[in-house]
Amino acid sequence: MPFTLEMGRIALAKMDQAVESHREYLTELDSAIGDADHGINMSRGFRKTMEKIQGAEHPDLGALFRDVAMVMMGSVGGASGPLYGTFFMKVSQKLAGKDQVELPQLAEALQEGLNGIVALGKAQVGDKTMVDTLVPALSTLAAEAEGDERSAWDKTVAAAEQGMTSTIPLVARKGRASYLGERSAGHQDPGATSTYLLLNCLRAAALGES
Amino acid sequence: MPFTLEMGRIALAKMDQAVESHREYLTELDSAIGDADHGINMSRGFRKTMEKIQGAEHPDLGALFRDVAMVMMGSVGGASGPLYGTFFMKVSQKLAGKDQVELPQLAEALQEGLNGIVALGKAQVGDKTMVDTLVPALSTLAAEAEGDERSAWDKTVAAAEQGMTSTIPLVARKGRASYLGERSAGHQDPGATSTYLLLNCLRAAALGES
Amino acid sequence: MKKLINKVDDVVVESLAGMQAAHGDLVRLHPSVKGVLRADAPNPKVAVISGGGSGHEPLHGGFVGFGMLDAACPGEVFTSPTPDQMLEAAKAVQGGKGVLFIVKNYTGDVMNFQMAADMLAAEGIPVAQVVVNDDVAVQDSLYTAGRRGVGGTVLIEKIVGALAELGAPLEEVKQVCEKCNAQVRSMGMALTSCAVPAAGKPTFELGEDEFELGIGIHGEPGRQRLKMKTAREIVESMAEVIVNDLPFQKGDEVLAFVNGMGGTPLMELYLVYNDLVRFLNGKGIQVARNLVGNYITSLEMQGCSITLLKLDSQLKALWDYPVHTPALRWGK
Amino acid sequence: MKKLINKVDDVVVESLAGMQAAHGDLVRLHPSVKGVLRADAPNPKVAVISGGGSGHEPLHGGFVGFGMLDAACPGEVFTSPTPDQMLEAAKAVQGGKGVLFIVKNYTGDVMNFQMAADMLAAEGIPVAQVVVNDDVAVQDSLYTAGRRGVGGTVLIEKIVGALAELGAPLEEVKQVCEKCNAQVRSMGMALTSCAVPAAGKPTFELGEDEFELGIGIHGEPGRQRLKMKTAREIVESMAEVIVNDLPFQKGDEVLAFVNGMGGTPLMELYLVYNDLVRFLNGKGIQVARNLVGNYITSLEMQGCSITLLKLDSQLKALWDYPVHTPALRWGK
Ligand SMILES: Nc1ncnc2c1ncn2[C@@H]1O[C@H](COP(=O)(O)OP(=O)(O)O)[C@@H](O)[C@H]1O
Ligand SMILES: Nc1ncnc2c1ncn2[C@@H]1O[C@H](COP(=O)(O)OP(=O)(O)O)[C@@H](O)[C@H]1O
Ligand SMILES: [Mg+2]
Ligand SMILES: [Mg+2]
Ligand SMILES: [Mg+2]
Ligand SMILES: [Mg+2]
Repeated sequence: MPFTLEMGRIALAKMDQAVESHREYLTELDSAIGDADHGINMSRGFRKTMEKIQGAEHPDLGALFRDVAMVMMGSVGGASGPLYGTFFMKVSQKLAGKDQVELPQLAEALQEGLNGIVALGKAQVGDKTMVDTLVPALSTLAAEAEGDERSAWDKTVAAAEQGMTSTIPLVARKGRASYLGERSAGHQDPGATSTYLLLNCLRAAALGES
Repeated sequence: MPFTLEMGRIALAKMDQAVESHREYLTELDSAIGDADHGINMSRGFRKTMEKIQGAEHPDLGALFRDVAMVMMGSVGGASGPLYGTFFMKVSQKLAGKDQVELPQLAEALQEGLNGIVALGKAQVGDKTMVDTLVPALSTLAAEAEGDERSAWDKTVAAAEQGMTSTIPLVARKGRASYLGERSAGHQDPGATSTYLLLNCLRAAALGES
Repeated sequence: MKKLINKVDDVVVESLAGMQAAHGDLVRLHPSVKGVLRADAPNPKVAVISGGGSGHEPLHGGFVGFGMLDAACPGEVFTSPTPDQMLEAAKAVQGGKGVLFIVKNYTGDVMNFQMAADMLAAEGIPVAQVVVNDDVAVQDSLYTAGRRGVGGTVLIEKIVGALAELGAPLEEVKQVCEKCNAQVRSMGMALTSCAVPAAGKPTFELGEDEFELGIGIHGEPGRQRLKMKTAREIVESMAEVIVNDLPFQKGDEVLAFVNGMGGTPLMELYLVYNDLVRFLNGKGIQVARNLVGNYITSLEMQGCSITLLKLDSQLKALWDYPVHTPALRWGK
Repeated sequence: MKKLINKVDDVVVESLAGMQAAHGDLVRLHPSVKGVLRADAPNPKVAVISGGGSGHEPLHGGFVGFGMLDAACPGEVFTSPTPDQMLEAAKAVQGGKGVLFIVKNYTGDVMNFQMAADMLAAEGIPVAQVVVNDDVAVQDSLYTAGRRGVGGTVLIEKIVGALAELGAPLEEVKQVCEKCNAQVRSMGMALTSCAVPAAGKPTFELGEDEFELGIGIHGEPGRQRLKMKTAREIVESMAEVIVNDLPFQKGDEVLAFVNGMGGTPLMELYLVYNDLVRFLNGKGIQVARNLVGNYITSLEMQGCSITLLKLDSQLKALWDYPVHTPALRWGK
């Protein structure tokens, strides 16, 4: 089943809901090792995203995600704004002109997004950031993309979850949590968590849930 | 039994102790309807008083109470500083040159002190101030001064206590508590309470307790 | 209650020492009593002196300097100073043209300043006093202590200080001081209590959804405890009482002063000012001058007060006159 | 958590509106993005621009005006602004001599300013950036985000603003900015947490007998949680780390800056300054200039930070140069 423009819109709506219902949780995580705003930032970003795309006509997935990228960059701020903004921008460039894509292509586009995050933020796996979720998740997706779709997505989300929880014992080396040094260990990274939530929504939309 | 210079010194030492052990209580009362410093003010005043009079030689009661008055005026501040300062100053003027006095004379001197407080603060009975303690106490003392000494002092202190508790239902018309209007009712006045404590100490010293 | 202090008894002197260390070009401490003196005093002008309990910083010590106070006499925290302080400070800074005491209307302050004035007069130094009583939260009456002196004090000290700097005689300085006091009204509110260092705990407790309306500057409880409201509603309820009291009228020009009680972020004070201007504009009252910030505080209390001063051309000119003190500075 | 606000989402804009209403002679708001612009911009000089999350008032908006910033870009509370804000603000105030971005070292700020710089450069406007990272509480390392930008930012904005006002070219302005950053060190501590309006509760909890040492300005927890100590002990432990870091040496002249985190009474800040001067004198370090007050805050947090800047004659002259902004003013 190809990933369609409609699925893209559904995925974003699901992300908006997921972020909204985890707003306090993400902020709580950010209280422990950051500045208590990640849930607020993400919620502002997705609320603005939904305002922008609802009612708007998008010819293709590229155009849809480019709008998301612009809103993220222009309304979220903080570290996550430019990072997610860049992510969606890179994804949109890969999907320019496409009103639907097969899973391998989607996986490639997402990988481009991750590359953008790494280029901008210079984080590696183990630095206790969203990269810890994205790297295992997207390498799993790439590896499984040719096989059974449901199984590919399930494994991807499982890898994302593992990546997310893998941040708990880590000492942060990037972002605000790094100022805490050893005291950042024992807390799950907020950005790694929001990334997991977003990938989970993408899975649901891609599998035709509405 | 005449009231001697030594009794005067003992009375002051007792007052210092009483104020110290009721420091928090007086401050608490002042928190409710004032600015939470009456115990602190009184304690500072008596600590400085004791520093001043300990070791010093006083020829008579007048000289002793004049020192107290000067310290009170110069170290307490607030409303109670000038009021108690004036009280002791007026008392000292009445006792100038006396190294001991009989009870009726002492009662007269204390009445002079009260007159000083009223002249300065313009409070009447019922305004919810130290005057509510002093007026009934000193009129009792004046009335009983010629009779049995112990009974006179006991009745004086009882009247002082009644005066003190009479302030509870009152709406303050003088001092900081007056800013509260109706909300000042239901709380005992801190100054009326410290005055009661001081009179109680005077009684003990006058009856020869040490 | 946690505070950045050493010994409770030394809070005031150590803080004064720090202020003197930071602003030695503007102020010096009196060698024997607690007093903040203008560094270049005495000057051949009326000496303007104020004072009161500590814990309201920058009031009064932060207002000593060119164009404002010649001396400030700080008492212990929330406790009025003693007469010897005012006496010695006055003697140190007066330049032969007399002394004006600006006294906030609290029983203790009034009595202590009165005693100092008596002593000063006895020494042959001309002295006048004005008692500031701008707090509309307190219902005035002949039979009570009357209204408290609050935010208006800051504006009065600035304006009267300018007049004295310009060389006006004592009688005129006193008269303008009284005029300002007659034209200024204030009201305060608190979200939290403060804690007097020596008391070691908050003066009162407020619920998570409550605020006190009509608060004083000493942690005295206010007239009313209310359920929490929006800034706009709170501003309106305070400003309404203030405006009706004088009353301020359509067409009046005012100085609008939003004061923080010490623990409120500047961000919120500007937000409050925004709502205040909106309210006043709605009444046709024009804000010709303003002041927003922490100028007369209650230790770490969260909350604010609003003060309105009716302006005329004289008061505007005196407000704009250069001032150079630790806490207020312009034109120099 | 109680605050003087209306709607959580409107805190920043309403506060900016209030600031503009109070200081319309000095600043104006950008018509389309959140930006505080110098009222008389553009001027034919290097445009000095800063920005960052809100909640640190008066930083940065309160420092817009003659001799300091040309524009400030406020983000949401504790959230860095977005690139379009810096881009539009820069375009509105630049006068053909290029733009300097003064950026506090936080991942979000750095990335957003970098994007704006790229966009600006693409439009042909010369742009330079300096990242301020003066916080010694953070152990520096090549592999981490590095040290945070804190109190030093205030001093740098003042000094660099003066230099730009004097007409220095972009390259020199950048160079002096880097020099200042190389010579300034800070550390902060907190007695209480702050509460982000949108979060609705304190960011962290501290016991009645604890304080956080090495706190940031965003309610980030510090490096260590310690049992409460006297001001003198706290000052010494902070100043020791600061002095050893540069290191500041016997005979050095410094600017000593005691900054309040927003909820600490001025009385305590002066007391802290007193202990700081004593400590520095003991080391033979001379305090040639000082600043004491709430200049870079964390909402209503109680606590303080200490910043030392090593001075030379150039920096002293630039510090003394007239400045006229809502929050810092002298010589004009
Ligand atoms: N250099 C980086 N690379 C990748 N992700 C990062 C980097 N720095 C921070 N992050 C992510 O951003 C998250 C914080 O986002 P947010 O709280 O919205 O921004 P801020 O830290 O500016 O308040 C962190 O939990 C982390 O996952
Ligand atoms: N005008 C007055 N006449 C007599 N007593 C007064 C007057 N005003 C205040 N008092 C007394 O002073 C007490 C308060 O003293 P204190 O707390 O030390 O001073 P302050 O009110 O200045 O803080 C009150 O409880 C009251 O008994
Ligand atoms: Mg964050
Ligand atoms: Mg009191
Ligand atoms: Mg008092
Ligand atoms: Mg943030």
